[in-house]
Amino acid sequence: MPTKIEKDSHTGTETTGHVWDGIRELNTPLPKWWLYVFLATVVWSAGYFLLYPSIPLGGHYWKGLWGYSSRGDAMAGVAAIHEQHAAAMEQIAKTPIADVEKDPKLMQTALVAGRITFANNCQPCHGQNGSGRVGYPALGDDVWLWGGKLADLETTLTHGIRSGDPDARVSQMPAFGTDGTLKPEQIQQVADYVGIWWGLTGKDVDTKAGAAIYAENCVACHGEKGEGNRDAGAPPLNSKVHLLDGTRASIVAQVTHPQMGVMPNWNTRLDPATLKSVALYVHSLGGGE
Amino acid sequence: MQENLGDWIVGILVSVLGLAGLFLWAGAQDVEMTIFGLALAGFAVVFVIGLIKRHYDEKDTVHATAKARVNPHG
Amino acid sequence: MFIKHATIERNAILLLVLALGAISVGGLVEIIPLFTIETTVEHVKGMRPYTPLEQEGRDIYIREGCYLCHSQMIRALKDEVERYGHYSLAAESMYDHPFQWGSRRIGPDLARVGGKYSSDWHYAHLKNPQALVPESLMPHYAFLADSALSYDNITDKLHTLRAVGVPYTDEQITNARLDLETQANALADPAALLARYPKAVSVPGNAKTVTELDALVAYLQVLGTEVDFAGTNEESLQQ
Amino acid sequence: MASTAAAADSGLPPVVYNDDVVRKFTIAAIFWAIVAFLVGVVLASELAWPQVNLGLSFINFGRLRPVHTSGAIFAFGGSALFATAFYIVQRTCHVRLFGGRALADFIFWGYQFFIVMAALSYVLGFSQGQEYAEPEWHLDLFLTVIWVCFAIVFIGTVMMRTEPHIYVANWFYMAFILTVAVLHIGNNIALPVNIYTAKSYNIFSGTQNALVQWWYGHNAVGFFLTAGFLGMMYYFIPKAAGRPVYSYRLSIVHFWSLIFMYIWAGPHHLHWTALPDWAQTLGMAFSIMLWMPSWGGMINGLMTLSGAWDKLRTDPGLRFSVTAVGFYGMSTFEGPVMSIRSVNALSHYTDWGIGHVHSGSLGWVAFISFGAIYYLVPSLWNRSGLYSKKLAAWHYWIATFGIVLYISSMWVAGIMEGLMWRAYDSQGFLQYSFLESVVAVHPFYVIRLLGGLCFLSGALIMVYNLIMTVRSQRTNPGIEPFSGAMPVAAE
Repeated sequence: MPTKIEKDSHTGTETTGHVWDGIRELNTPLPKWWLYVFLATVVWSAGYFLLYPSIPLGGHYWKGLWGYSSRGDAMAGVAAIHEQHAAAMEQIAKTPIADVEKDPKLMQTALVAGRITFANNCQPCHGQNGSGRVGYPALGDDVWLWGGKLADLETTLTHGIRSGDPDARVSQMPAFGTDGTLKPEQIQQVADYVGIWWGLTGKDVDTKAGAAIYAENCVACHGEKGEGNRDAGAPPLNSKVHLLDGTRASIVAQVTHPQMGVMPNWNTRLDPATLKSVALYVHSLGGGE
Repeated sequence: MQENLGDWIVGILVSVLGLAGLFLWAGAQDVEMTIFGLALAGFAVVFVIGLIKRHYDEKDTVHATAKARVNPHG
Repeated sequence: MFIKHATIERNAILLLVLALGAISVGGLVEIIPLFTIETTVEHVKGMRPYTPLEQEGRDIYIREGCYLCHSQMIRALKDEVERYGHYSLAAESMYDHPFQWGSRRIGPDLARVGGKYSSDWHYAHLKNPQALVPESLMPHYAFLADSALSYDNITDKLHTLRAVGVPYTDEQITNARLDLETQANALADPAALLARYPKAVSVPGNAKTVTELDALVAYLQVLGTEVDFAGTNEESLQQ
Repeated sequence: MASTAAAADSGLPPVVYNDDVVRKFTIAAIFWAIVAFLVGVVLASELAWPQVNLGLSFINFGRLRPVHTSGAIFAFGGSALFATAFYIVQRTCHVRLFGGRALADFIFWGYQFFIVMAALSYVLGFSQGQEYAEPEWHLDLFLTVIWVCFAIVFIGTVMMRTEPHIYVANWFYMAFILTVAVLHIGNNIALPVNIYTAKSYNIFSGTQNALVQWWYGHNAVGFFLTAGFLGMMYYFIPKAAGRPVYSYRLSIVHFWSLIFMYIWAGPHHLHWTALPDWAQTLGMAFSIMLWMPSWGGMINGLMTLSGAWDKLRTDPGLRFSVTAVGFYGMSTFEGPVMSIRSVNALSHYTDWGIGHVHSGSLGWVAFISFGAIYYLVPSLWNRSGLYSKKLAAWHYWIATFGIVLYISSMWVAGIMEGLMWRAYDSQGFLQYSFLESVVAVHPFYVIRLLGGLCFLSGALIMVYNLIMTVRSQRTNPGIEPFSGAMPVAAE
């Protein structure tokens, strides 16, 4: 247990005199710069505590001399950044959507706002640039379920489809298979008939029975030539652009027990001007009417 | 002697843990508890056997050394 | 000072006691006031405990480690408020045991994902994210659709949650199984469920069994939808 | 199985140390290092190409990430801490480990049992859902038993010491053991659904739960990954360098200021969240005040080398230790910077955090452990030196290159994400969708994977080198003597 204080030959500093498994310690004073920087951070912190909400005191806390609040700050930040387009967006909100298109300056703002809003909110279903997914219609083509005019788009975006919003677009396709209206072989026959439009059914297949079933059950909504009916929300069937994956099995499944898509009503998340902007953006993707 | 006392304390502690493992295994309502209970019991058994084995191994060594001292050629 | 320190470093117990003192101060000063300062959790309308199905879904969310890629915390920053919606309140996670604010956004924030997409979308997306979002890094969760939800101990779960402070009523606990099955069945009458848990979203599910995917979708669909922001203003939300 | 050390210059009688448990923990540390790095590489691949998980639920990112984080922190880091704590405390107290062999063995096997059970429970899908505290209640209780035993053995040994003063390394180890116990218990107070299920619910919720979690989480960094490894540094650097510790006074001041201030820093993980502003302020300010206390350790580590810098050329272990201290200094500067609220607004939730964590964990924790392991293995197995210093040098350079790739790619990715999320165009609309930021960082995820692969390869070289070291003859005249090796004594 030697407690002999020695002088280190290299640094000239004294040791503390203790040895642990051969390890000694020098009695070097604290580096000055270290101490000063440390004290500076302490002083800085004290000042920071004074200015900002900091020390808790029982049921309260010190609010700080600057009255800072991160939440207030964030909302002020939103307001400040909105300032840049507030006038334009207000104008868009007031202007009927068809007239926005005629004002190039407004239209430019609307397209910028629409693009980013679409990318952040709509793209997960409808794909990049509205390219569409199975079950989620493409928005860049000419086929529309509920109308491709600007006002139609605005309505769909605002209230959604089967969203629960009182003004939502709603249509209902009966479950012909599960409710027993059609027998499985009848569904196969009607699939043969619809398959003609989709290029699935060969010319040699007899589709007379299918045509008869179609005439009896489907015409009312989907039309004689499968042209669909927007008022009833019945998609056109005579197009190769459609919601399903394009197989015969998908027709059978849809007739048996239909999948009916839901689009949220965006009026709870987006303001009217932004909704208009998205409608204008979607309209510009290539399919707008 | 002190080593022996430590062996006893740890042996008992691990046995208690092993017993708890058995109870958890018996009552287990999900796969995690089943695995954990069983593994804990198994761990305890193996660990305690290891303790006992080492105890006798050491005894043997002591015997052998003692013998060797008595009869260095045998 | 250094002479005194020699006393400390010669006495292990003294060293430990002083160290315990040193490490206790910060924790106590920061943690205790969160319980004593009354404005910490904002007073807002609409917060309710999770429905049994949502709670089961939340347990699956935790089980699958969703929190490692998704935050549930819209920070009070202007870009986040614009991207994801109103900044998150402390009140919105007051029934969350544990909280799921996350620490990394490999995927987007989910604090207000409830109602943003249709339930059908969530089913399809969870089963195969890349089918809908080709650039996504998310794993496939199709196996949740094939796993029947095990909810034998749902009553125990609600009891436990009540013990840690979630205000489940006796009625809610008694009807836990019924509520769970109702919410997982789009054809069932949700009136009683909605009376007990306003805004609960029924998920389509399949008619035969309640799957883990049903529970997870029910949970995702409630996120961020409970608080009624109409009645709040900036001042009422100051912590 | 135990070696004695002639206390070279103390004149004390030799003591038979319990090095058996140290050897076991050293092997475990090396094994878990490889496992943790390997899982890290798998996860990095899954983020670069999500299909790598092969659709298997149990290796999905969400279930595997806790295996990586716990594997690196608790399995690798923890085993390295146990090994070095037991090695150092016996030698600096000059007394055999307190509590007997059975207790030491129980700590070793119990801890390994805990690790395996925890990893298994994660892939099976049992998790508390709190980072770095994923094990469920039953495993938490089991770990508590192990930890109490660890505390008894370590503190018992310190109390039986023959040197009147407690060495600074042991202050850090004691603070680490004590604080980790407090944190572990505090953050894991949970109520199981019932005693026969693993599922439990934490008693805290929401904001309070968030603060308790990051009080725990940040101080897992502060006490597990910093205080514990500083203890390691305070032994192996002066030992390998053969120089006295630079400043005893600095040791005192930085020890007390470090442990006092670290505890406050947790809220900087919760900036801008629903945690009240006052708590965020405290977290930020104390993180900044923590800068110099952290650097006290760096100064003491680096300055101890004055007069022995030449040893870096010849001693690969020391080179790892010293580089580790460099990374420690860098991370403990980066940390306070990231805790500034305006910086945090950019960095939080991005890969910058991942980069920061890895400059600490790969650069500091792993490197200081490698330094200790390169020292320990020849010492514990009574070999005159490493099998090959050249291989150790290869390990060093490959691993360093890997870290550079890793952290630089994560800096770029993180800052890019942060900037894209907040970018506004000239009209004041957000400029990018979230998805665009996901696409943008892909190349950096591939670079990160390469960095991880380098680090893993380096560690595999180490494993080969160490195996060959242990298999070599006790005295190998072809290899120059290891600079810091203990005097070899008969068993």
